[in-house]
Amino acid sequence: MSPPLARREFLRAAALCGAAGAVGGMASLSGCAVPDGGGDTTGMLRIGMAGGSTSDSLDPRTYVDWMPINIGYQLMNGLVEIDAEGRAVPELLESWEPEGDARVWTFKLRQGIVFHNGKSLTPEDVIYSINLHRGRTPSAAQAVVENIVALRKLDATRIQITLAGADAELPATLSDYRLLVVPDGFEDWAHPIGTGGYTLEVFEPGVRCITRKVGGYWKPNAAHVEAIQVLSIGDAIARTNALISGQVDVINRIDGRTADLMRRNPRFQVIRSQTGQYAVFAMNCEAEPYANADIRLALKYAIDRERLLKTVLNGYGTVGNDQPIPPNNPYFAKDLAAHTYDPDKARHHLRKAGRERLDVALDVSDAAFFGALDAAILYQGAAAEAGITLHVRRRPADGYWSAVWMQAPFCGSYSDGRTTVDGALAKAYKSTSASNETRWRRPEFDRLANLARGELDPARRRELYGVCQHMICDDGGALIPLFMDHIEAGSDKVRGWQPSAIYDLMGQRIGERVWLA
Amino acid sequence: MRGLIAARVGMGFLTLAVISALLFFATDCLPGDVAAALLGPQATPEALATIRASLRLGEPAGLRYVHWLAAVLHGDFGRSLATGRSVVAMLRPRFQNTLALAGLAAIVAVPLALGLGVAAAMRAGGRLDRAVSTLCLLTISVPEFFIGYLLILLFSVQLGWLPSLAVLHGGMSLAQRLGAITLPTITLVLVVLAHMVRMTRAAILSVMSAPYIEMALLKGLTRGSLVLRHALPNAAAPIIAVVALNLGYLVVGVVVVEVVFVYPGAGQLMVDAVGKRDLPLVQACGLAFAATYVGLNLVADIVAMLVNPRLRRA
Amino acid sequence: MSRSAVVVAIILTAALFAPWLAPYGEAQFVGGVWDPPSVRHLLGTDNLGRDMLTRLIFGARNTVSIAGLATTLAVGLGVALGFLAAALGGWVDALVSRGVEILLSIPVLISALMVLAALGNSLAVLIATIGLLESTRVYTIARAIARTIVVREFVAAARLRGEGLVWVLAREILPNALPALAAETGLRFSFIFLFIASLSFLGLGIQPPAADWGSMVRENAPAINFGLIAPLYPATAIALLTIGVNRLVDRYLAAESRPGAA
Amino acid sequence: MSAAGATAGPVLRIEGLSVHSAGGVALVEDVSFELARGEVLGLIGESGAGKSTIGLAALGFARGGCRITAGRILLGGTDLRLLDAEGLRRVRGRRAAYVAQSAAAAFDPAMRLIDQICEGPIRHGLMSRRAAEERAIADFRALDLPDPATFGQRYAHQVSGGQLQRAMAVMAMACGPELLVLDEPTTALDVTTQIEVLAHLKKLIAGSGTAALYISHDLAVVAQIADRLLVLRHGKPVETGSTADLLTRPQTAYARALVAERAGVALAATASAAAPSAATPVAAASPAAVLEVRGLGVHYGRQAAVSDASFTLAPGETLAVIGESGSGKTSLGYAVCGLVPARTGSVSLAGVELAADYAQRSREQLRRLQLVFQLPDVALNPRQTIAAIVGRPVQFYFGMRGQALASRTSELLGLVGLDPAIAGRRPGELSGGQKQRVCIARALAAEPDVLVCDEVTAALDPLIAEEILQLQRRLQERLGLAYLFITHDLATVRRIAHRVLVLWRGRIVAQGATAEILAERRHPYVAKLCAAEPEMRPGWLEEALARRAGTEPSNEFQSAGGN
Repeated sequence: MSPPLARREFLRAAALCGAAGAVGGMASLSGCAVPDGGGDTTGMLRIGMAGGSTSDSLDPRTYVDWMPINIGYQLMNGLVEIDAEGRAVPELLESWEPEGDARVWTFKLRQGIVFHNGKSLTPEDVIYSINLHRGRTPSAAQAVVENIVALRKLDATRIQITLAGADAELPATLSDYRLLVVPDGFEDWAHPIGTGGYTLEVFEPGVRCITRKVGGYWKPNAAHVEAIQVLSIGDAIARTNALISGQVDVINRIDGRTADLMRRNPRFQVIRSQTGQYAVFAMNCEAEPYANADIRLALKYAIDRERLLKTVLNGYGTVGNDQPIPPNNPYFAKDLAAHTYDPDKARHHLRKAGRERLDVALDVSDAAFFGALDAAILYQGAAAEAGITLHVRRRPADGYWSAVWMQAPFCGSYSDGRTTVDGALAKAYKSTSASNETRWRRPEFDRLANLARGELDPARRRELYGVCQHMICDDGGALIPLFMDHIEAGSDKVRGWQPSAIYDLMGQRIGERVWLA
Repeated sequence: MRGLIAARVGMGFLTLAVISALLFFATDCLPGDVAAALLGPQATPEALATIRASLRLGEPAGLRYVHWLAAVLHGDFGRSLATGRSVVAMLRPRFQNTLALAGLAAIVAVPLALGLGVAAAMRAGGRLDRAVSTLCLLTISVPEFFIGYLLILLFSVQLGWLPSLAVLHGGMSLAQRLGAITLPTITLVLVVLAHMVRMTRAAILSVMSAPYIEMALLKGLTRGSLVLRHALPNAAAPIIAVVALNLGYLVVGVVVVEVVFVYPGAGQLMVDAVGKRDLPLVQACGLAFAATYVGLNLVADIVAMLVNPRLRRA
Repeated sequence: MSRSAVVVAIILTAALFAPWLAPYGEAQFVGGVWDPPSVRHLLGTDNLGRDMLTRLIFGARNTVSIAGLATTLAVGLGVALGFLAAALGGWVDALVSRGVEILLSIPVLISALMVLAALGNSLAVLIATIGLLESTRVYTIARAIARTIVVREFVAAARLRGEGLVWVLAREILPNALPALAAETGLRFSFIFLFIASLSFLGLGIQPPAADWGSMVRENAPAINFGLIAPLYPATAIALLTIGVNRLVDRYLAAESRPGAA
Repeated sequence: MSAAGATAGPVLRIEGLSVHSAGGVALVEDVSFELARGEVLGLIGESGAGKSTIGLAALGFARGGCRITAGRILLGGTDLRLLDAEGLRRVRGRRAAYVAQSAAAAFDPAMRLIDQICEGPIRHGLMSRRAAEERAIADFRALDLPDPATFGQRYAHQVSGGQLQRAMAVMAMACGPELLVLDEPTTALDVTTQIEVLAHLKKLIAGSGTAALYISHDLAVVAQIADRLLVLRHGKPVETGSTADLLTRPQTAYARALVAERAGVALAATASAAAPSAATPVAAASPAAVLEVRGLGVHYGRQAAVSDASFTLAPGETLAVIGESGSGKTSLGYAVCGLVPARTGSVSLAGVELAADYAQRSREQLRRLQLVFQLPDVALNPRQTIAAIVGRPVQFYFGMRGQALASRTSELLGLVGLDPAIAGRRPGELSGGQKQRVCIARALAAEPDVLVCDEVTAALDPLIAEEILQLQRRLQERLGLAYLFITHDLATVRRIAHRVLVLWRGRIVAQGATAEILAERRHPYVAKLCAAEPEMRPGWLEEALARRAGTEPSNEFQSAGGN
């Protein structure tokens, strides 16, 4: 589970400038005086990011948006990390062994790790930290650890996890950004104690946060900068201008057009990550006329995905094929026929469904995904060619996720990239999922997906996941036109900055990874 | 005079009570609630139930309002549903920022507007008058966020003189603070200037046709002292009304400028609070804005009375 | 015809005959994003690749009609309540004035947000919301003007005759209040443009793909950072209409205040 | 009268002065005259004769849109028409000063009197603030203003009309100007206050040796103060000469008419009490009263404006209500109409008692009792046409529409002596007299039984006032109208009233037939009123003051100073 883009702070989402993908850049690239940002900034990494809100808290159970997650990784460490190739690599859990049918796992704890308050890391701490999200808990990560039945300390260095259903990729599942390790019984979330490279100095929710480097960080080649300042900047143009005028070193969430512009100036660098984040127009398969499979296919063929990619994302993304697994994922089904824009095929499916014309409404807001409104308008134009009258209903960003999502029969939605294929499928496509936005329930699909999850043989697992993708693509209610890249930018002084396989800003661990030249 | 003021203050409290009720029930009937807003779409039904139980959201709206009112009467504005922090603690720094920005903008805008208004009235029909009125109409017709973007583009991106981020925080010196809020202040000044200038000019011109102005002219006074000593004091009432209206806007209406300049003001806090259905926070912000607005109107009425001798001993 | 009259006339004809004048369809995609002006696109294209001139012309129709309706509602409601409060005074005046003060003291974007989020974002609700919120400001001005007229002898003469309240308001007070109300209406008409633009900041505003100048400034604003002038076209359009309308009002005021017209 | 000899050349010489309005209409054509030091020249003529325009031209000023088109204005040798704006500014207030007709309007309501008075000398750099204030206080004392030391601290609305007029004179003389222009300074005041102000002005002018231009439409008033007179009509000079010559031997026909008209009034005043002048109507004995008022009391807050007033009004009869301003005349009239709800007592129309508040009265009751306001300018809606104004009551009460309404309206306009063609015009385009006739026509449109007239002729010139009074008598005889006629002008009372009711501080102090009340002077207050009426012969002012000083009436009748 991971937070969809900025959907809570509707103003920030709306303020993400409804303009199709185009966010402020810099008129003339001539050099301009760089005003000093104030305070001792020698060795301080200054991040200006979207995703902060006045009601943020550092308690991992409340993490829903980007800024608290970024700060969380500065102060604390997770159990497992995802590397640039998307593989699960050890963090506080040093190694792991599945038994027999991948239902029981044994994890070995890294040794010699000390919390900021001097207490050394023990299995009790890990167990306590995971249990924070189990049982009666307000944590949204409850669904992630739902599969865990038992959590036992084997000895001073090992713990054992027993699952309800087999999961061959349990380590990747445990890489969730909310599973951060704090001392056993810890409750004082205003001053979190972690094993991370930095300690908290100032935290004003929705405004800014400053953390200072702690000596002797166990992680090799990490925590280079002296201090990190994170500023919450909701408005995209404000973020871009802050970088150009030198008030910050790193910004996230810029649009394709600004990225092109930044690329042309040697003083700046642009980082592009393909993390499987996708936009979706979700049809409610239990509501008319979407219950009819042919209607769903007609709508899938009536959208011009190439034009959307070019106009909305300015090319910074890849065309989607109505199923959640991105092309750069090892399990991607290469034999899947693409639903390229074909008005005639759309009409053909309409006639098969016994209709000459179709009149439907698509509810959308920029709170759904970046550029959603413009995408819907482009879709409206394309659908008209196929005899489909698409009414685009612009809904207020405020309360979009409670008033429109899962309520309107056909509405815009979004999903962030998952660490595992099962995570992606479980989120919105398994019958049991609470957020199955298309209400597409196929027992056969559930069986295959769970079988694949438990399958240790990679070849067999790829074959099973392939069938799942075919089922969603041909029969599902999710029209996924685009996989959207994460684009971020910063000054050339920032070094060691790599694209990430998951989320943005190097999986939100940019704080401990980069250094300033 | 005192009786009148007491009555107005009494009315003010009544207004505040009605506003708090209006805000409460309006926010309450918006779709979704704080639990849904906090947990987002991935929330499992159990997690939602836990939060709702812990925040007593199950109770009917009327009961919750009464609890809130009772607490307020004891001076406790309650805690934010989203963060559990004291609402007053969250609001105070941001409201101070809003008042600071509004105050600075007012100090610049009001005298400038009165000056331009008087100057335009003095040389009515002249070149200056036409120039001032065109400037006013121009600033009226450009949305404030666009003025903000243009200022940022010119002063911080192109010239690099001023920061585009108005993020105020403890560590800043006064100079840095002023530097940070210069651009938002200029934006606000341009937004409110036009209305005040036009109304000041109209008020003075309507007084200029009065017989005592002709008498002053026949006493051989310069046009300057004619306007300043005789016309302006008598045109005070409508001018004070329009100044109060615009000061009210500076405090209550600047959400958009806060977003463009990333200024940690109370406007954005309230918009966030409404977004999250965080009722105690919405109430606190609403009351803070309303109290300021009602206070401003009261001061404006009193000043208007003081300026008009006929009403002074009413 | 004065300059401003010509400008307003052009905009009104564009609004009336939009479908015939516009070179392309209102929502038709014709080119790339922010293409420079060319023979086929006199003013280039907008943020989605639609013809800017077409959007301006259709924008004229939507902006003038929505702002016109909202202004009419705002001025109608504001003047009616303002006159009633001035003429009746007493508890009516106190009640309405307090109600208006309440609406005025809630940030206007918040009130708009609440109403639109609760009642939905349809055109009718949008116009009603803007009209209601702006009528509070018209109320304060209309009431102040009416209070100076209500005390005049000719109003007493009419009332002494036994005239009804409606006659007194419509035939005795309104004609004398028109000049000052005209000045206020001119300004209100322009403020409402901007209100629609700032609404789009919250993801509200009119339903796509309809164009309105305020939202067009909003959508094309980022272009200025690329040295492109896309947002200046709608911004200039708003400026021209605002200056035109208010200059015409000034001319009407000058004519009204000449002797003989009292 | 100061010596008329010219010492160092004339203070003011105006040659061939012409002034045109914005519309090109000639307000003043080819006027010439001279004014020596210390000499007072009276400018006489009806409104519209261009008197004020000439007065203002003497300061090189022309009102709203008018332009001085020809002639030379020599003030002590300098031609004002050659001066630029700055040159004119230095002259105004310093070498030539102006006293306006309505002091209440001419004073800035938001500034203390002392500041406005000292503003002239200070701004012209003649005196320091302290010196200017001392001089002003000295002038206050000279003009008998109450507690001179602190009088200047007051604001205009805290001072009576007469006191303000005197303060205005002080303001004008503050810079010791060579020329003083007085534009009808006493017209807006009632009779008793008028004498005091006239006396003070005369003393002020004589004492300072300033030349003065005294503008008025009242011959009797001008006679008391002017050395020479210049009669004007429609902007052209008619006749000029010494005051004594002109009053006794007027040459031109127009001058003779002016003198005769004013004399007629004066004659009636001096006629022996016994013989009722032919002009005074005799109350026709008539049966039932159309209007009956019992124990009427009106209060503003705690202050009683009218207390325990009782009287009756018969059909076709005119009852005059006289008294100084502030005596409650208007409050009485408004209370009868219900415009001001009476606290006590009753008002009944043809035997039926009326509600205190007009809003509770039936449409028929409202129709039969009509009110005509004092100032025609404010009583007519500037935005409506005459046809709409006069026609509305006909449509409202009698439901007439279309052609019938139009012809009835024309008939009414004719009835009041107006050309029906003006039906399409607006009040702003009519003269004061015409507007008052429209007000009366509007009242008649309701075909009332009783007409309450609140000082309807006070704001009009004598000749026009005369026409209105004659009109009202004709209407009374033809339509049997009853009038409740409120006025402070005894001449009017003599010409039109059958019976008189004298009001003093809200109480009826005398009531009866006109001739009886005015002749017998039984009541000291009535005597004082009669004595205060100026007679058209030089020197009357001095006798009146002596008389008043000699028989100083007990302080209860001391003029309250109308406000």
